[in-house]
Parts: sequence; structure tokens; C-alpha cells
Amino acid sequence: MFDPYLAKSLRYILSVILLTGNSLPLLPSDLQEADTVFSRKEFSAEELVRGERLFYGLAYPAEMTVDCEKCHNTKWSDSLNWNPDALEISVKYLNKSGADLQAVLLRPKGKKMAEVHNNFQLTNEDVVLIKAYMDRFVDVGIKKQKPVVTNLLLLIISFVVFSISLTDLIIKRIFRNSRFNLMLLTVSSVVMIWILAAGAIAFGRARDYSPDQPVKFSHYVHAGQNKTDCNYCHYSARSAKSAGIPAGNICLNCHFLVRSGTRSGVTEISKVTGAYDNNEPVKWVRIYRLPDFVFFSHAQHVTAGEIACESCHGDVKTMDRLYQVPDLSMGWCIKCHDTRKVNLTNTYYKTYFSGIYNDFTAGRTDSVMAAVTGGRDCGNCHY
Amino acid sequence: MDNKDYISVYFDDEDPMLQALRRLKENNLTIIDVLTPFPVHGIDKLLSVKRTRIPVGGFIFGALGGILAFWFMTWVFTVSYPLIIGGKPFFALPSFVPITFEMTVLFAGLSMAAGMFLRSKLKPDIRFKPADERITDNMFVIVIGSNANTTRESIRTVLSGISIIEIR
Amino acid sequence: MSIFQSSLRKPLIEGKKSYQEITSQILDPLVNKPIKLWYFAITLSGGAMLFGLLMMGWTIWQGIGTWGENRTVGWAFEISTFVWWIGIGHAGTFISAILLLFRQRWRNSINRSAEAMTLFAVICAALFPFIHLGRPLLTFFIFPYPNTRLLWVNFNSPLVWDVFAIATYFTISLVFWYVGLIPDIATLRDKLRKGLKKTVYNFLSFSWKGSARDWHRHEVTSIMLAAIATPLVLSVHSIVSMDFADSILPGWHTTIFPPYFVAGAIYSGFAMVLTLLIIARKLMNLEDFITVEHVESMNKILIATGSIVALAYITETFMSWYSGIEYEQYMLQNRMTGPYAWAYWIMIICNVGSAQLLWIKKLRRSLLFTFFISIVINIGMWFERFVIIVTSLHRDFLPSSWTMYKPTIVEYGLLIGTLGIFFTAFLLFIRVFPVISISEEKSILKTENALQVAKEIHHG
Amino acid sequence: MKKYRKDILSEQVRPKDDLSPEPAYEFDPLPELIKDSATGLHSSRRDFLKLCGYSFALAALSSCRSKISKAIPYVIAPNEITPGDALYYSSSYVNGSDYCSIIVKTRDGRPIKIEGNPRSSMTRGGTNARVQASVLDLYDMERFKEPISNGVPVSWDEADGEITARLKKISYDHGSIVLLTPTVYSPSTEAVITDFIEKFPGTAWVRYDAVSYSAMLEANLISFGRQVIPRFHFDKADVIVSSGADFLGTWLSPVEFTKQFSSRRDPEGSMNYLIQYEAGLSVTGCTADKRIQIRPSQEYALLLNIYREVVKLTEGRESNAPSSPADVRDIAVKLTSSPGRSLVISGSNVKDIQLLVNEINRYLGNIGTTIDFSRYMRTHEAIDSGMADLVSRMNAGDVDALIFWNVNPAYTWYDRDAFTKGLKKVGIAISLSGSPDETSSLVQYICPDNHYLESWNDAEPEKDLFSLMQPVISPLFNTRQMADTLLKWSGSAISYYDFIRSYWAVNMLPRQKEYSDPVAFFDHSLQEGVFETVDKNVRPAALLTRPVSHVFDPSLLKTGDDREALFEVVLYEPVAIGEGRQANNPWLHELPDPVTRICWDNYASISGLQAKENSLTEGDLIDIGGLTFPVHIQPGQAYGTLSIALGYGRKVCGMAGNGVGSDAWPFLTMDNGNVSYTRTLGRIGKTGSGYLFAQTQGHHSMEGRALIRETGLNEFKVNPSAGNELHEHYTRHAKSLYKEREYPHHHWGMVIDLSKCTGCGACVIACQAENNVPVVGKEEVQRVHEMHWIRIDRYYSGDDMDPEVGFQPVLCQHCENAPCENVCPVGATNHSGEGLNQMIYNRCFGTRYCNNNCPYKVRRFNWFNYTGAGTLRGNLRDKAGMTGDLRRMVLNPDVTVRSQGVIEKCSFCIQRIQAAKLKAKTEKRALYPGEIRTACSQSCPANAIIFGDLNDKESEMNRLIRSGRNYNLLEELFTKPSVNYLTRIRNRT
Repeated sequence: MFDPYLAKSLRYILSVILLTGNSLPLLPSDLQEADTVFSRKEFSAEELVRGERLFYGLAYPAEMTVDCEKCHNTKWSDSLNWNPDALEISVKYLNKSGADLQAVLLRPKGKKMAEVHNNFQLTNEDVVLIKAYMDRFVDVGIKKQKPVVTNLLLLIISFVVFSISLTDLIIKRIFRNSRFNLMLLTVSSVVMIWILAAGAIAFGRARDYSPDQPVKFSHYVHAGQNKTDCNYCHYSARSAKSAGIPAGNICLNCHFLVRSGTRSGVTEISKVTGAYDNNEPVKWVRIYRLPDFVFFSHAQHVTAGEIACESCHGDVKTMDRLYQVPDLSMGWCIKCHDTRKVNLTNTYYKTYFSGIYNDFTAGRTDSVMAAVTGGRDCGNCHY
Repeated sequence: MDNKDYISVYFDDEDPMLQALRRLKENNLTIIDVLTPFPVHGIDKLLSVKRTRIPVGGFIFGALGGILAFWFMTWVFTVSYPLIIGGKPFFALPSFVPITFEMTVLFAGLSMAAGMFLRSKLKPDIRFKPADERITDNMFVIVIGSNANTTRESIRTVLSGISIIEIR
Repeated sequence: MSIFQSSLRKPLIEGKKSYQEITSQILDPLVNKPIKLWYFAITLSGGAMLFGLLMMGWTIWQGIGTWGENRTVGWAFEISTFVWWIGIGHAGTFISAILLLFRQRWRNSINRSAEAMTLFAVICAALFPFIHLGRPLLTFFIFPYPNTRLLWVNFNSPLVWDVFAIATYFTISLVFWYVGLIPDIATLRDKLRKGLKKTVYNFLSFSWKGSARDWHRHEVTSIMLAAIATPLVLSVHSIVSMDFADSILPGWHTTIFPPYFVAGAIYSGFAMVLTLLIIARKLMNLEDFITVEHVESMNKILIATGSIVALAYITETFMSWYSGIEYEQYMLQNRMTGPYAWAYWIMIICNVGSAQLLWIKKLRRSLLFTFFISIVINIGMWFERFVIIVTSLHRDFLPSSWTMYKPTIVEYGLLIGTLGIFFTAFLLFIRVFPVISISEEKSILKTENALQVAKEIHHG
Repeated sequence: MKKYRKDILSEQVRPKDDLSPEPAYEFDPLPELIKDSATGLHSSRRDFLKLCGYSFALAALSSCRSKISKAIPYVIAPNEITPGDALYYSSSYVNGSDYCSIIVKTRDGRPIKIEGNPRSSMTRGGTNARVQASVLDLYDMERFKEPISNGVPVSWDEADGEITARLKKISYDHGSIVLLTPTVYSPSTEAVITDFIEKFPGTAWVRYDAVSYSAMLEANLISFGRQVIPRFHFDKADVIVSSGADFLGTWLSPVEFTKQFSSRRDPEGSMNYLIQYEAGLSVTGCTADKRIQIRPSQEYALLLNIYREVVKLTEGRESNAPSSPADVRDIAVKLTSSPGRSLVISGSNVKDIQLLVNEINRYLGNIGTTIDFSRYMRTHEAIDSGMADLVSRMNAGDVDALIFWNVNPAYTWYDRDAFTKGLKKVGIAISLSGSPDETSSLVQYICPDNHYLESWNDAEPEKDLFSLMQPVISPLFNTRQMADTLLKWSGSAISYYDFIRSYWAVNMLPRQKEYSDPVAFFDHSLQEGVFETVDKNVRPAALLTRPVSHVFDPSLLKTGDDREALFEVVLYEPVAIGEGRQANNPWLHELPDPVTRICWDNYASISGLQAKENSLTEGDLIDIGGLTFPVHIQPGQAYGTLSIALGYGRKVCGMAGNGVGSDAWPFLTMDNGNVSYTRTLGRIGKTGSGYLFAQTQGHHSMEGRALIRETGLNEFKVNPSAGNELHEHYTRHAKSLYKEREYPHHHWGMVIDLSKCTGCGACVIACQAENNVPVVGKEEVQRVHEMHWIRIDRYYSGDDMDPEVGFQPVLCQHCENAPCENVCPVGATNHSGEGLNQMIYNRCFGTRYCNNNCPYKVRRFNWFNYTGAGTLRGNLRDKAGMTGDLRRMVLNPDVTVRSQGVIEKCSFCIQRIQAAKLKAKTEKRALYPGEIRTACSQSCPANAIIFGDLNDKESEMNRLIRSGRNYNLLEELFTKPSVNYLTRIRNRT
């Protein structure tokens, strides 16, 4: 194989030739110095987290850095994103040195890329940490890879195949044997129906919806690392219909003192404190949203139903970026009602479901599902 | 023309055609097909065409459709999502009758039509060329398999006395 | 069948014809340019259709409030028209299927156009369940398709039965019609010289070649389709009648509705076939094929079904009185003497009176009179549905909710519009497909020619 | 768009021991809303609201996702507001003389529903339609939004500066300032006005009530030496004789009287007997056990005869009286047979009639029993002559400054031309009205008052019955409470709120012993809403006990037979619109009149006989006294009379009310110092025909069907199921093909007592407010497209000219064998496991089949896009402005706003059932008895509607259902409704 040093030098020369004036070529001395940094292999957990923060553009003030994830998906996205996702990049650079990544990051070659990767202020160490974080994706993978793109392409292809074979079947030009045509017709129409049906079912659903928030708030940091109870901020979940988006003063309970994050610095927190000082609310983007004709009560599920938050919202503790876990379809609700046990020792149920309760105490039934106590009545949610 | 392996005999009326057919059979000639502008009665027997099994297929598919429809409705109302409707029981048998019937008819009808198309290899094909454009108008054609012994001349002899328009 | 046994029957094809003549006489009007009257007719019906489509759009956009319906009268014009069209759509399959089973040879000249009429009428009818919805864009809710809501439909509802019945009826009628059409399309294909038209017909002819085996299967399939279409015809209007019979409304909740509706449907369907054929034979020069004999035969069926309808009216009246239920009794009293009595008496006069006139042979054989009476019957049958729906609804159980119904221009527009769609489709049809079944005409030609000869001998 | 800031100063109902000062906080859900409307983007359904808790508002942003919805939290969360949970505040409804003690339901800072306050001994939890609808007035975009000086908006400082300067100058120059108000029964406001008068000497305070009771006040002064209206005790009266007083509909204090009256309509207990003499058919007349038609001119003779008979029976002496228009001997016997337990009242504003009534009551021994002068009413204290004097002073140029508050004499005064002419001569006219009216359009300064839901106040509707009003929302506009304005002008530095607190600390605190701390006492009273005590220190002035001997006025005995030539016009206050204060309220306009079932209009009611004589038909236009009215043929209308409703024909009030109906106030005359509400006029002339009423009921006979089953009290005593024999018959013969379903857990049901229902319509408006029922407008009602979920059917029976009337509230019957459920193709309506007939709007696609198959016709279809909730654009039909951004704030976020093309209907207030069940579940307990009440049941002043669980066998509801009076509507259809009716018992004894 190539001698790594030779390759590096060649690349360097090439980059000198090709570079636009925008960024300065690295000097050999930089290279030399960087080499030691780039050759690191072991990283502490702390550093990996730092890498993650860097990747999500959380480590520096917003005007100084860019959120890599904006262009390079770390998870399935329903938008048409032609940029390589994090997995693709990490696979590409897995066995390459951090310097290669740095070269692309700081001195990109393509025109479009140069526009985006403009004026990054990342230290060598930062680049290494980003790479260290990204290497993780090779193992973890990405949840789903742009299914819409493939689906759309597949749909177009099957439509073309369908049209050609149908035309051919009628006019008979290419294939001698019409059975082959019929087979093509069947396969392509099944594929088309499948994709369209899947699309129609997903229409209006927002599983995995994870919009950009005005403040880069991490549930991972708050609920995971700092182990804040969900009910601390979403205090009305136990008693009211809505769980509530915490008001500014609740944020300030802690952030009155905590003015800078260990990894995120002051920028994001200052957005919250600044908004509070200016008497303006933070305009979060809502993720979990039910249609207006669905009446969902958190109190019913959290207090009466004794369901853990994670059952619906997923493992929020691990989510830096919050995303919608279930698709919130009616089928999803019903399936849960069908399988969720009711706490029959609640006096309410004892009183009004006495028949069932007696069966329960006598051991005739071992459990009663929510569907039996009204979980399938339309009017319980729609009125 | 000579190297064709069949001979077509043209008539302009069904009666001479039937007469010819009978005579050809008596002479043990291979009759490949008879092409007519409308269904001529008696021809099936002469050609010993077996009665088609399309109705049997129709029956089977019809029964299948009916059973499917009935099963589906029962499943929906008793298992999938039972709803209390008008105080009726979930298994509302009389309500299932109309759709069961309709689906039986639909499946039977479509399967029979499909059977006919498949068995007769009827399909849309714009490159199709009819044997003779007069067949759908007023010509009756008997197609006879030809070999060394069966030539146009020999057939003309066999069919002497019957009014023939043409032998090709 | 011996010639002489049926010498009293009049021949169904006038003029001794050869096979060739049949082909050319039926197909020539298709190949040649249409006459001026045709252009006039299609302009008229096309205009009506456009007006109707406009009104449909207005309804869907603005809401059902654009109609005269209200709190108490939830259905009126649109369902009347819907049932009327469904009824008209019955004659076609009745003629093709039931008369085929009964070996009524006179059906051969009329079944094709009757079947086409069925299809168009069902299309017109099927529009109404769609546009009469409050939220027509959600029509797909009616189909039991798997969905993420885990919901299906309510199989108890006659409206769901309707969907299945009408869809099945339309599909089977279409298949039946097309199966019968294939040999004739082949004839047309072979008649045409090269060109796009020939290519299209070649495509549509499904490479029909006229083989004896194909004919065998074709005949068997036709007969079998007829066999299953027969109960289908009866079931469709029975199910439509259950939209009413399954309710609890006095005037709707009636067990005689299924046979009564079926008879009424055939009645109005035959009337419509007569209307169309009398127009078509003029437009397409088919006097030799659609003869006075045909008209008379159909008029006889009108007498029969018209009498059944009359009997149904009498039964309804009797049952209302005999039931002893005040709501039923009031309903009938209200129909006869209430604010919509005029509609009731129009219905009685048009449906009961007119058909009975056809006992007179001279009238029965008069084309002009038949044309007139066929239109009268269709008006009467429309009013029958109007009477059943509106007069039952507008005064039901609680007098506090009694009210009146007055249609708006939009509703008239929808009726006119569907008439436009129907006639436009029919006028196009007679230009595109042979309006008479050529192969079936040919198959009875021998007999009919013999009858002609016998008739000539008989008359000296 | 203006930014409305709301500083809530209100206090929630909180635990007694919580004495911390109220937190001052602020929030503004409005700006988002306004922004949304600016971008033309209404949030789809339950409306912008769903949220406010955290104020989600739809942002008009589009991105790769279809819609981004924002979740906007408070900056500082108010302590007591939990997003999505309702808060209840006790308060008082005060609108002129209308009073009701209420509880206001707020959601996320918005008041959305009014309920009655059961702690008030006066209204006892009852409400009426006007009270229910008053919450909508708050969200009236056409209210005054800021002070106006000569048509130009100004700041409060400017207005205050200019006005005080003017007033000071007038006062200095010994000019006259007049403060014109309706009866003010707020002690604190009275004190404020007293301060004001002290500050500006020479200020006269004139009180003027548009619907006047001044004859009664004057008569009481003569008869009893007290110029007050006593408190009536209908619950203590066994026999009630009412002459033209619609005390169940509009007279004095209808909510209180209905509560009292209905408590005596229990046939198993003791039942009272009501006889009503009147010209036009009123709600009271419909409920009366006996109703006799008289013309107003005959009233005096009638009462004189009663007087004579009563005197004869009690004193045994004869007195002279002319011939009677009706036989009164029986009634006199009835009256005298229950001494001290009867009541005679008259709705007339003629002093001599009221004097006569007083004497009758005195002879019957009712003073001190059913007529209580120790706790008199304070809501009507105005004397007409005061206003008449003012008008003449104005015309004499004798008034330099005139300050109006909450009066509209340019519309309601009998001689409005004189008033407007006089107003021009007034130096400075200032209106403190909160919303535009005819009078405020004539003044120089407008200093708008708050809506009552934005105001602090107290009230003393009856002597020693105090009631507090608290704001439940900070003022939506830049308005200021009238009392605050006066305080400001008086130069006072304190706010009215502080004024009230100090007033209560000084004046109310000593009246009780429980609390010594004024703050605790005030908070307690505020929480209760009412404070009742008797001031032991003040002894009620002694009543004159000696009968007043006075000369009967022969001119009042117009008994001559002049019926040929003349019509007597009877002007009455309609149940919904009243005197027209709430004329810009679409809910009230669309509430059908209980008797005629006509909404959005007034009309001249005429008797059928007379209509025939004058060849008039329904909807003909007539000219009467120079005014044009459409004719309504009213069964039970006295021959020779025309009844016309006041309160219509407003010209300046807003888009919903302008030009609705015709103005009947010009008919009023001044008669012996009191405004007369009757007038004799010449022939009527027909001027046109074909006027179409928006009438929600087109047929008025039951056609012999057993819909309202009724019987007499005597028959009932013998057989409790008298008149209800069919019930047993049908029950015995009911057989089901299928096994009947059981609802073992809950089975919600209702019982409606037809003996108690007065048809007042409170339930209709309560339902409309609770369930977001759209308003469709007059034209749509004419097309029979009205949307009310509960309607009150009114049937006439018997004689066409003198019918008996029955009311029957009809709502979804929640049938167990519901015909509607069978026919819905998509299963959008089906039964819940709790016996509810559910209607799922989002599944409905609008075949209307269910409605056709509903024998009760209670289903309502959204014919057009009334609410703006549909998916299609550009097809909104909102004639009444109900989809305006402000009006939409009244929507209940717990109920879906229905879109075009779906069916809707009564849900038994399932949102309340769900909320109560959830509360019970989270508290791990069974439901309390009566914990769940539907909106209709809660609002009913007659307690005619009771809701509950049919499985709860111990409940009052089930006791009634088990009684012989119980039946189901159309039970022969075997639909098995969950709504039960109790037979109407008429006291025919």
C-alpha cells in the first residue's frame, strides 16, 4: 500500500495546487505538530461527549460554529437531504487520519462545500474529537437511511417499469413472452402500491420528528446526566391534561445559578436567561402534537393509569435532540389500551367495575386491560 | 402458399358449412378450427368440443368470495374492533347477508370472465391480424390441417356439391 | 323451432337481409359522419353536463347548505335522483340477463344499448352518494381498507351494503356488456381500413378471431353471467330500498320495499330504454332492427311492472291503515292531502294511469305515444322517490320538528347535470360502438327471414 | 395590531388559610392569537385555544414539514393556573337591574362559562339565558376600546384632565351636574357616588330604569310607607294570582322566582296554584294552572273585583266594584282560604293598580309572609318622574353636565325626541358606557366602563344580601371601571378595588363575628361570592298597617266595549333580549322565544280571531301607530291586543344586533308620572305580506300523539301514573329480538320534570356556551338550519284561541337501541360502554342518514362552514361575527369545534363526565353524588333537569324514574332512551 506519509504529502501538494485563496494551506510545521494530535486513538468518555457537543455545534457560541448534524444526518430524516449522513462520513474516515477530516473541514475543495464549510474555527483537537465521536456511528449505525429518497426512486423506477411493460404487453415490441410482461407488471404494481400505501399511512404522522429548537436543549444532559425528574419541569403531567412546557421561571430555578454548561458554555443558557430577563417566552417547537379532535390527558395516563413517561416518549434520558418516538396514530393508542393493565385496587374501579374486581380477587381473571374499562370507547378521546 | 400446413375452406352461409363439416369428418380429415361470424349451433358436437369448465371455476371463486366476505365482517365486528351499534349483538348475522351475497356474485362473475379471457387467450393486442377480415362479416371458414394426402384438390373433391366460395 | 309454430309472431328484423347487409346497416352509421341532429343533441346534453358539474363543484366547496335540505329533511332531491338513476340502471341488465335466460329473442336488438344505458345510469347514480356527503373528500372512509386507526366500517349500515351492491352491479354489468361487445368490436375492426381508429378497435377487440371454441366459451360465459346477474339485478334495488326499509321512519320502514322498488326500477328502466331507442333508431337509421314489435314487447313489460307498482301503492295504503299505528296512518294521510299532495298525485297519475293505457293495442304500437308515455313514466318514477323521501321525512314523529322542503337551483342543476352526463355518454356511445349486437342479430336472421316469408305468404 | 396586556388582579377561590397577598403577574395569550389572525391562519379546530396553558399558537411557518406548531410557555408561570385545567371564581352578574350570583369558569385565563352560585340564598345556583350569554359580551370586538373625546380616541389622562377641568368649572360656577344611572345597588358604588357628589356640589344623581317598576315603588310608599319593592316568597304561596307579571320570565327577579316557584311544583309534595291574567302569552302564562286572557284596560276592573270579593270574604262587607271581565269568585275563595299563604301581583306600571294589589295582599294577610318588607329588593329603585324631570330640565337648558352610565335613554325613553333635543342643550355630555349605544353616540366624551367580568364590585340585590364581583380577566381593552373613573374625577388616589376593601372592612366586617381580620373576611366573602347577614342595629321601619282609603280612579275602568275600533298594544320585555342591553349578543338573538319559537326578531302578536277579521296572515306587515311590524298570529293572545317585544331595533350596538327587529319603544307613553307599557291605538293597516320569521318550530300541535303526557293533580293523587297509562302498556309489550345489552359500570341518564320546566331557555344557552354550538344567523334559521343541541318544544293543545301550553326540552335521548347508530356507514356514531350515544366528528363524513333516522330529530348538521374549522377555504358563513378572533376566546377548549359537513349533537357533556371520572380516578375514590352535572342541568333555574348514573339506584334521579310519572319520549319505538320525562301535573283544582 501507499506509504502514509507519502500519501499525506501528495495530498498536501494537491491541496496547495487546488486551494482557493479562502483558507491558508497548512504549513509543514503545523502538520508535524498535528500529527501527534491526530494519531491519538484512546479517548475518555468526557472527550467523546465533547466531540458530540462539537458535532452538534453546542460547544461554541452559535456564531462561531456550525451544527454538523444540520447537514449530516445522524438519524433517519424525512427531508430530502443529499448531503452524506454521519454514517457515510464516518465510514469514509474510519481508517483515515484526523488530518484528512481536518483538510475537508477547514479547506474544502468543492464550491458548494467551500460555501458551507467556511471559516470554521476548530482546533486540531476539536477535529480529532469530532472524528472520535463520529467513529461511533460505524458501530451504532443510523436508524434508517433516507427511506424517502430510496422510496421515491423506487416508486419512479417501478412506475417506469410498469408503464413500459404495460405498453409492451399491448403493443408487443420487446418481449416475445407476455408472461414476462405480466410478471413485471405484477411486481412493479405491488411495489408501487406498497410504497404509496406506506406513504399514505405515514402521511401526517411524524414519527422521529426532531425539529431544530430555538435553544439547543438536551434532555440527555438534564434528565440523563443530571437526573432531573421529568415531573420537576413538566409538573402538570400528574394533575392536568397537558404535561406543560416549563415556564421561564422553572428554568431559572437552576439556571439562576448555573450560567454555563460544562460542555455547552454560556451561549445556550444565556438564551434562556436572556429571554427571562427580557420577559419573553422561549418559543419552542412542539414535537408531540395530537389533532385537535383528540383529547389526551396526561393525568389520566400518568396518575390514573400509572404509566411511566418512557412508555410513550421513549428513553428521553439518552436523547440530546428530542424526537417523537411513537407515530401517535390511533392504532398505536388502541394497541396500548389493549395490552395495558388497569389497577383494579383503585377505589374508583372497585366501585364501578365490581364484577370484574370480584373476578379479579377471586382469581378468575388475572388482569384487566384498559380496553375493557373504556379504552376502546370512541367518546373517551373524541368529543 | 403451398407450404402452408393448413387449408381454409370458405362458405357464405352456415348450412353448407355444417354440411361440409360433416362430410370432412366422415373423411377423417383433421379440422383445426372453424371460424364463424356468430355462434353456429351444432358445430360443437361436430367438432366434439368439450363443455367448458368455466362455470365450475365461477362457482368455486364465488363461494370463496362469499366465505371471505362473511369471515371478514365477522372478524371485524367480533375481534378487530367490536362496536356497540344500535343495541345489536356484535355478531349481527342478518346484516352480513347482503354483502356476502354481493361478494359471491362479484367473485363468480369476475372469475368467469377472466376464465374466458384466459382460456381463449383473448387479450388486447394491436398487432393482431385476423385470418380474414370477412370472417366477422359473413364468411364461415373451416380450417383443415394439410399434409401430403390432404391437398386443396382432394378437399374440393370431398366437398363436391357443396357451395364453396373459396379454398385457400 | 319450426317456422310455422310461431307464425303468429311478427318478425324482429324487417326486410329480408343478408349477413352482409346486417353488418353494414348497423356499422355504417358508425363509420360515416353523424347527422346534424346528433350534433345538436350532444351540444344540448353537453351543456347540461357542464352546468351540472359547475353545481357539483359549488356544492362541494360551499357545503350541502346550498341545497334546500334542512334539519328535518336530510335527504331530498339528491337521493331521489340517485334512486331514480339506479332504477333506470336496472333495465339493461334485466333485458340482457333475464330475457336471455328466458330466450326472449327480441332482446337481441335492444340489449346492447340497454346495457350501455345501465352503465351510464349507474355512473350518474354513483355520483350522488359522493357529492351528497358533508365532507366528500373523505369518501374513502366508506371502504373497509386497513388503516392505522384500526377502524373498519359499519356493516350494519345499508349505505355500506349500497356501496358493495352498486360496485358489484357496475362491475358485473360492465364485464357482461364488454364480453358481449367483443365480437362486434372485431367486426368493426375488420370493417375499417388502416388508421388509428382501426388500431384502437383492434386493441379493444382482444384479438377476437371467431373460433368455434371461443364462441362456445363466449356463449357459456354469457349465459352464466346472465344467471348470476339475474339475482344481482334483483338484489341491487332491494338493497337500495333497504336504505329506507331499514330505518324506522314511517313511510320508509316498509317490508314490501324490495320487490316494490325492483318492479319500479324495471318499470322506469324500460321507459328510459324506450325513450333512448326511439331516439337512437331515428339517429342511426335502425328502423329495420328496432321495430314496432320490439316496442310492443317492451310496452307489455311496462304494463306488467306498472301494475306491480300500482299494486304496491295499494298495499302501502292498506298496510298504513291496517297497521293501526298513528304515525303510519298520518304519513299516508299527509302524502295524499298534505302540502306535498301534488307530488303524490303526479306520481299516481304518471305511474298508475299511464301504464294502464297500454292495454290498448293501438297505443301500444304507436311510437309517438310510447315515446310520450315513456317520459311520463320516468317523471312519475322520479316523483315516486321524491314522495317516499320528502313526504316521509318532512313530517315524522315529533310535530315540533316538522318542516317544509324547497329545492334550490343547485339541486335542479344536479338533476339536469346528470341527465346531461347520461345523454352525452349515450350519444357518444352510439357513435363509438355498435348499438345493436351484430352477431346476435345474425344468429336469429335465418328464423326472422323465414318469418318474413311466412308473413308474406300469410298475407298473400 | 394593538397589543393587549392583561394584568390579572383577580383572586382565585383558594383555601381559607392562605392569606398571602395575591401575586401580581401577567401573561398575554392574546398577542399570539392576534398575530395568527394577521397571517390569516386560524388554528384548525378546538382553536387557538387548546393550548393557552402554554399558548401554543400555530405559526405561519412552512418548512419541509407541513406545519410547525409552537409551544410557548409562560415566562413566569402563574401559581394557580395549570395549563389545561379550569379555575372557578365566584362573582356576580350585574347588568342594570339583572342580578345573579355566579361562578365563572376560566380556562387558561379566559372566562368561558358562567354557572349559578348555589351559595346565594337568592338565586340558589340558578341562571337564566341572559346570565349564561353574558360571557359572550366580554368578547365583543365592538365594545369601546379606549376613551373617546368628540369621536377621537384619547388617553385616559387627557380625558380625565379635560373632563375634570370642565366639571370643576361647572361646580365652581354653581352649575348643575347630573349623574344618570340605572338603579345602583352596589354599596361601594353608592359610596363612590356620594363622594363624587361631595366633591362636585350641585351634582344631582338621577336613577332611571328602562323597564320601570316606579308605580310599584310609589304605591308601596302610599300603602306601606316604604318606597321599596318587597321580597316576594313564591315558595311560601299556595295560591298565586298574577296579573300580567311574567315573574318566571322577566318580572323583577325571574331566576329567584323560578327557583322559588319550581320548589312548589312537586306533585308529591305540596303544589301551588297559579292563575295568570294577561294579554299576550308569556312564559308564566304557559306554566300557569289557569290562564285568563284580559286586555290591559280590563286589569283594573278585574283586580277591583278580586278586591271586592276578598273584602267580602275576609271582612264580610260589600264594596263597590264594576262588572268583572272574568269570574273571580272562585279565585277569591281560593285566596282567602289560605290566608298568609297567597300572593297577588301585577306587572302593571300604573300606581292605582299597584295600590289595589297592595290592598288585596293586605286583606289576605300576605304582608310579612309571602311579601317581605324586611328584606326588600334593591335592584329596582328608579322613579320615572325623576327621569321626566331631568328631561324637562335638560330642555330648559338647566343641565350643564350629564354623565351617563349604563343607561340608554336615547333608545329607551318614551319621549326620545325630547331627550335628544335636551341633550343638545347640555354643556357637556359624558358616557361611561362600555359598549356603543344610541345615547353614547350623541355625547362628547366616552369613558368606557369595563365588562363586569373585568371589574371589581359589590352588590346588594336584596337588603342585607351582599355579593361580590371580581375580575376574572384583566381588561381586554383600554377601559376603566365606572367607579374608578368617578373616583379619579373626585380626585381620589385609591383604586376602586382598595375602596371596596376598605368599605367592607368598615361596613361589613362588624356585621359578623367569625372573622376579625378584614382581609380574611373579605377573602372569605369573595370565595363564597355572597355575604348574608342581617344588620341587627338597623330596625326595619314600621309598615303602615292601616288600609289606605283612596278613591278608585274611574278613568281606569275602561271596560266599555270598544274592541271594534281600538287595539291595545302591550309592550313586554322578551325573555332573551330584555330591554336590549345585550343586543349585540348573537347567542341571545338566536335563542328562540320560549312561546313563539321565533328568534332574531320581534313582531306584533295578534289573536287568531282578530287576524281573521282583519284578513291578516302570519308574516303580514302592519302599520300600527306609524310603526311597521310583522304580524305573528299567537294562540292565547287576548282579543283586541297586540303584544310587541321591546329591546329590538337597536341602531347602534354592533354587527350582530344592529337592525335586528323593529323598535317598539316609541309606543311608550307617560301616564300619571309613570311610563306606561300599554297603549291604546287605532285601527291597524296592512302594508305588506310575506315576511318570513326565523322560527324554529313550524308545527304547534302534538297531533294527538302522547309526547307531553299530562294529568291533573287530583288524578295524580289517586293514581301516580295517571296520564301515563301508555308507559305501562308499552313496557309490558316491549320485546327484543336480541339479548338486551347491559351497562354495568356507568349508565348515564337524565330525567326531565315537565311539571317544572318553564321553557325559559337557560339550558339552551348554557349548552351553546359549554359545547361551542355555532350561531348560524337569521337567514339560516329561516332555512331550518339552526344548530342548538337542546331545544324546547312548545305545543299548544285545546282551544286555538285559548290553548294550554306544554314545554318539552328535547336533546339527544342516548337511546340504547339507537336508530342512528345502525345506519351510519362509517360507525361515526355508536354506543359507549357507559350507555352514551357517541358522535365522533372526525370520523363523520356527513351522509345525514343518522339524522333522517333519528325520531327525535336532535342531530344537527353543519350545512355550511359556520365555524371556520373546515379544510376548505373561502366558504365561511358567519353572519354574527362568531369566528372573530376575540369571539373565539369564548370557545370551550374541551369540546371539538365542528367543521363543515359533519353531524353534531348532544353528548351529555361528555367532557364533564370524563373530567369528573378522571378526578375520581386520580383521587382513588368513587364519584360523589351529583358530582357530574350537564350544562343544561346545572343552569336550569327550575331544577327540571337532573342528570346522573342510572346504575346508582339510590339517587334522586332514579327515585323519580321509578315513579309512576316516568316515561320515555316515543317509547313505542323501543329505542330505549336514557332520557326520561316526568308527566306534567297541572293543578286543576
